[in-house]
Amino acid sequence: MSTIVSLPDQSTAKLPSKSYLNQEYGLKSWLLTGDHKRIAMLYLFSITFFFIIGGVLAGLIRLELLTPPADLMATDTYNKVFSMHGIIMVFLFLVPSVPATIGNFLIPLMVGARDLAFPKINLLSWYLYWIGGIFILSAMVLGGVDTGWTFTTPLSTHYVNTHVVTAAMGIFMAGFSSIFTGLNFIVTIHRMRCPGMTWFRLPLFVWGHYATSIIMILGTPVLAITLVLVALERIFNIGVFDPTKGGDPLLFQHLFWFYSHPAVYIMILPGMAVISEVISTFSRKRVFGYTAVAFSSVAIAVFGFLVWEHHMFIMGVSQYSALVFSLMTMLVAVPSAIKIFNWSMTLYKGSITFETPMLYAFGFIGLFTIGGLTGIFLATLGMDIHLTETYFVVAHFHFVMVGGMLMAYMAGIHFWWPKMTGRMYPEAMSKTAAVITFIGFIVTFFPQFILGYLGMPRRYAAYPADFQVLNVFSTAGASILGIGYLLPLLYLPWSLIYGQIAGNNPWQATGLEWQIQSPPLTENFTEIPIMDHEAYDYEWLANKTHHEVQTVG
Amino acid sequence: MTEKNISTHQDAEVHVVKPPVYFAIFFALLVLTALTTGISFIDLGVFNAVIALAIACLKASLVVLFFMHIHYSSRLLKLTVAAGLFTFMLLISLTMTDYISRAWGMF
Amino acid sequence: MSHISPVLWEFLVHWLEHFAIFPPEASTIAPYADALYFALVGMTITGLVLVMSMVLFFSLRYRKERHPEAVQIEGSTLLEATWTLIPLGIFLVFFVWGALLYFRVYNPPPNSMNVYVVGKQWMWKVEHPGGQHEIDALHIPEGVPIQLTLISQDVFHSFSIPAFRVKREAIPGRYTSVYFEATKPGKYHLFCTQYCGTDHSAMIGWVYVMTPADYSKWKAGNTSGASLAQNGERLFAVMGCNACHTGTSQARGPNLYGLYNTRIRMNDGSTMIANDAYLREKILNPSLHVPAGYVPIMPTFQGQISEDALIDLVEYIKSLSSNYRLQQMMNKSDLDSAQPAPIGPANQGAGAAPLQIVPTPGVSKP
Amino acid sequence: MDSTSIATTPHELESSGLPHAHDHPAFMRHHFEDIGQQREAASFGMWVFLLTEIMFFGGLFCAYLILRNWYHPAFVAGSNTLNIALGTTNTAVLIGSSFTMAMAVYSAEMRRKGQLILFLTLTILLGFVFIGIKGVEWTTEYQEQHVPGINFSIQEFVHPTNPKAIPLAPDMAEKTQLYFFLYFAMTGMHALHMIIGISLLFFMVWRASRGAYTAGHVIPVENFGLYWHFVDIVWIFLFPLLYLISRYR
Ligand code: HEA
Ligand code: HEA
Ligand code: HEC
Ligand code: CUA
Ligand SMILES: [Cu+2]
Repeated sequence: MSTIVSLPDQSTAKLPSKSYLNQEYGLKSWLLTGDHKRIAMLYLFSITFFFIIGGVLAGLIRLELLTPPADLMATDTYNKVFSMHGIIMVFLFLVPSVPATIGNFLIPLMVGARDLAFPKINLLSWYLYWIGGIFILSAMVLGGVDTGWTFTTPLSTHYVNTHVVTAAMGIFMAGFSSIFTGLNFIVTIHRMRCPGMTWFRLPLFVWGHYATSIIMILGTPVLAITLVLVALERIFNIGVFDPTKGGDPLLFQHLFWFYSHPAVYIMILPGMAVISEVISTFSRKRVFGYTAVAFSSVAIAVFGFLVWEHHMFIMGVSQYSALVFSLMTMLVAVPSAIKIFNWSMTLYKGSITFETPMLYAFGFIGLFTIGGLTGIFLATLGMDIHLTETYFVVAHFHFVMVGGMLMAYMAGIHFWWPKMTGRMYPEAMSKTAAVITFIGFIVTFFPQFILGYLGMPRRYAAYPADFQVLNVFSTAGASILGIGYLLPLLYLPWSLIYGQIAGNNPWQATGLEWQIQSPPLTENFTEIPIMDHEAYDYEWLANKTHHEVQTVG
Repeated sequence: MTEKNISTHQDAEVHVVKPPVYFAIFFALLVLTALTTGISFIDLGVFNAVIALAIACLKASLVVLFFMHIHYSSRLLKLTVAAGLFTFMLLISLTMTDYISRAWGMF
Repeated sequence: MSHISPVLWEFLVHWLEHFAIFPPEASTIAPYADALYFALVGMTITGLVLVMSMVLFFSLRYRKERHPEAVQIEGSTLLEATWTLIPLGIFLVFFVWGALLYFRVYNPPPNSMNVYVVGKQWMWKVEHPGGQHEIDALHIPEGVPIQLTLISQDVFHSFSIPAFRVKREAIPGRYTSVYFEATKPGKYHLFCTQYCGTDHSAMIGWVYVMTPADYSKWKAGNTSGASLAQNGERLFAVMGCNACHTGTSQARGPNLYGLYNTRIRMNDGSTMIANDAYLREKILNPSLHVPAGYVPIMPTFQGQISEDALIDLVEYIKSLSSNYRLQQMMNKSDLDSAQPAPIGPANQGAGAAPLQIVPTPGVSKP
Repeated sequence: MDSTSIATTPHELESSGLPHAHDHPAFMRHHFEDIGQQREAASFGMWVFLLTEIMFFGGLFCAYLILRNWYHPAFVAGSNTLNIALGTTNTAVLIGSSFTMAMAVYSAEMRRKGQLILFLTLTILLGFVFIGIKGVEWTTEYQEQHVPGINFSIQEFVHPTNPKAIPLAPDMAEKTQLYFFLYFAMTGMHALHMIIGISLLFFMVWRASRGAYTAGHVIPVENFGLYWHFVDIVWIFLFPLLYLISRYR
């Protein structure tokens, strides 16, 4: 059972005369579209916008931390900056990053449907996203929020007088946007699969998004109601979360983390979904242990609901319940390990090429392994006492979120860029960017582990001079990282016009989405396909050359 | 799965529930409402709460099963309802592990 | 090196002087935490090396030039089981290990010396039983097990001493506690690590670990004259507690002597331990738990009393172990408590005499 | 089946944009394969939405349960000030509206336009009755100064006018505020859902009068029914939790 798949010659490729991009013209045709591909592009544009804002805020954080005293900005300003950085990056960038862009674009293509089940709701969710974004931006412009992205009560309810309610409502809206995305995905995956597309023929990308959607629809509403309670408590001066009025601040923590822990899996599962596709394509092999990888996604989603208290270990929760949650956290880490090992094994006896997405995927595997294993440090009760609320935690979550998800997102964007736009990105440039990002990342965030063990607390505008050297490293790294992200921001738009024409299946991948023209037609398939092979059937692909798909026109 | 029944939407036949069923459920719900109010006037200790919640669950199941047609629906929808209840129970019960055992071990 | 500009040079020197990659180990907890840490680091390196060597080796060995034909492999249940069970086993070891340390840090041994810490925006107020108050500093003797009892007056704060590898949140409305025993005299960082608003990053200070001799000197030199219990005694009178808690059988409120750490029966049949948390709760929300045989007529003092004062009251009630002292208080309104109290902790109030509560190093081993 | 069946080239693409030729009702969305798929997707979608609603109210229920266990006497006292007769009536009214809604779905399925409009209108009416009664209750609570954050007073609980009520100690009486906050949050959220529902019902009556649902396109009615029944279920739990439990202690 061996297969040779070679990349097609792109010099003859032509852009199709008709595609979702040129079906209709004008702003209105975009803003009122029901086409999942166009909505994906709208999202792509929007989250990039917010990523730049969040990134500039990150730059400000790092600049401030270059020197020990709070000299670049006042402590209050610094607090607002990192709060906004966290809020924007989490709710307006990372949560929708892969699902709302790549997922939105691909899920119907991958299950063989013409669109998501509810196109109008899909559009609605984009508008909700923007309403949320505008709320959050106005909170920022009107004077900021300084509660951190975690809105710890009673600080957020009774002790600050910044725009907490505005920001909370923004997150509420963004939350509903993500609920609707998840709803659409679940229904589409259950109900819209083309004939022959059984569950175990689905690409792992779809499994990953299915698991993500479960968390989105079951977790997000709890965050929504919690934020409503915070807002009410502020407005009416009540005390469900305030001990002096009889409430319990830990109740807020419970409700908040009931969402926000599973939410970190919203922020990684779609990334893992991307990695499965990329690794398999560039080693020309089916994913090793398909079922294990598929079920581990669902396991992460389900177990992810059982571990939230690990964010509260030292906050005075019951020690016995801390035991339970620490144990559960150890369990939830196992499916991630399963995935990592399966991807590594996928390379075994493959025929590997090192395209840009693959480089990002390697970055993902390495960095996520570090990030994930440092999560185990934090899940270990006695260790968490020392590490919690220090830069170790900051390093942990940037490793999983930036080193993991953001790398995966970049991998995905590069991987499907030809499908989305019909054009290739510049190869050498993008490889350089991938390497710069990787180096920048390590220099930025690795020192933070050491800082954390030294005890440097997070959310500090000013810090003792002992910590400066490592902070300088970190800031220097962030500058490199900034360049790494700036490059794609420049060459991807450039490639829209000057990029090489990609052809239908530039990677010779097996996915259904690669068998149609790039960019696809508005209705995706002229005829609903019938699936007769598994997701990663390279033999089928190798024998299929005589059916090479033609583009329109 | 064979090629024939691969399509996931073969079971689209709609079961039309007849008015007598609705009437019966409506009546049962009214009776249960009266019952639960009535019982709340009798002092049963902890059982007041237990019975009130049990009746509420019964009423809710009647509504879900018949008014909302889950009784006649596909396994998928039944599972969906179960998933919702399950997650809700997780929220309650795991939060409770903290609240119940906070005072433990203070000996 | 002369071509390096002097400014830059100065910076470099400065940095190198302030450079550290590992915090000092200054408590009995620290070696345990560090051992766990290195074990975890070991696990991470092993895991990372394992994964990365697989990735590297395969991508070199099976790169397209060397291996043009991919071999399709379905998977392997045996391998899946291996990499499910081995990481699981490793993680479980850390779970148990970590849990042991956690319980050790958060369950202070009974013989430890208690220091109260009140967090407020944005400072730490430390209260020693002998009445010494400090702000943003903590003086402790070396070699003595110490329990911090923390509470916050407003929002969450977190009391962190990296050199001891311990930290605990001070939360509003409830006491929390943490235990450690310092091993090396010196001056260590003290941070507030839970984000608490504007000046969070200024809520820092120093922990001074002193030899027992130095510590006694410090204590004597810093006492405010009245121990916490003595302050509490005064408050007990000022707030009118003694109007009801007279300690006599006709009193409207229960007798509080010897109450501390006993098990009391409530009027709903349950029982509770009268610990610090219970005493504090009684003063703020008296009707939440009512002892059997009483009606909840005790007024609430919520909002009328600061956390510091609550600590004084709690200390005072803790120190009551016989009728004797109350009688004395009833009779004399001046706070001359030079009379030796009969037993145990009650004699903390003994004026300027050195406190008895500090166990000698030999006795203090847990 | 061979791989040619993955037909991807648009061979006979009409400019009309409708990708497939076979007959289907006008209300069918073009991205569905057939009407059965559309119907299934729609009702499944609605159920998934209701899942999120469960968790939305779930957070409130969780807060309620915990605080109720902490401050049991206060919650009992607060609960005892509610008007049980009005509460029971409201429960009956809401159940009634659920029944009329179920009948509306039935009428739509039977394609009886008049009957459908009748039942939808009845549902609206009962919805209004519910909101009305709720409004009366809220007004009473306002008059009794039980609205937290606006005019709350613990007087009633410390010195109850009702001779049978057990007076609470002031500190416990303070905690009734939490009860009422949750009471207003929960009933308010519920009423908000009702109001949204009623607005949709008006729209549906208008559509129904134009014959929209009686030509086989029952999905909107059915889905709305699910929503309405769900709101009913929330009340079925709110009623005992807020009004009934521990009347007698
Ligand atoms: C994408 C986001 C993401 C992901 C995926 C994770 C994944 C994990 N996280 Fe993380 N976490 C965050 C984002 C994320 N986290 C954020 C944002 C915070 C801070 C929030 C805040 O306070 O602001 C946080 C905080 C946080 C804490 C609280 C810290 C504190 O405040 O005290 C804890 C504690 O348990 C934790 C644990 C874990 C664990 C165990 C995992 C596991 O899922 C990881 C599993 C992965 C692996 C284990 C790696 C793969 C394994 C192998 C390759 C096997 C290796 C081989 C051998 C061992 C032989 N995280
Ligand atoms: C998706 C999530 C995400 C992402 C992508 C990032 C990205 C980055 N983050 Fe952040 N971060 C969080 C989520 C994220 N972060 C969260 C949740 C917190 C906690 C907040 C809280 O405590 O409440 C946090 C907190 C946080 C802190 C701790 C603040 C504190 O506790 O005091 C720091 C400090 O170094 C930091 C740094 C960075 C850096 C350098 C990047 C870089 O990766 C960013 C690189 C990107 C760019 C720079 C933008 C693209 C480039 C350009 C547009 C070019 C032009 C710009 C410049 C040259 C500046 N982040
Ligand atoms: C109006 C009389 C009154 C005053 C004033 C009063 N108490 Fe009490 N106290 C009581 C009564 C009655 C009880 C038992 C019933 C209850 O718990 O409400 C009680 C119970 C207690 C208990 C619990 C005793 C046990 O056996 O469990 C403590 C501790 C206590 N009071 C401390 C104080 C302190 C400290 C003050 C002053 C700040 C104070 N009381 C003021 C009447 C009073
Ligand atoms: Cu106090 Cu941070
Ligand atoms: Cu977590």
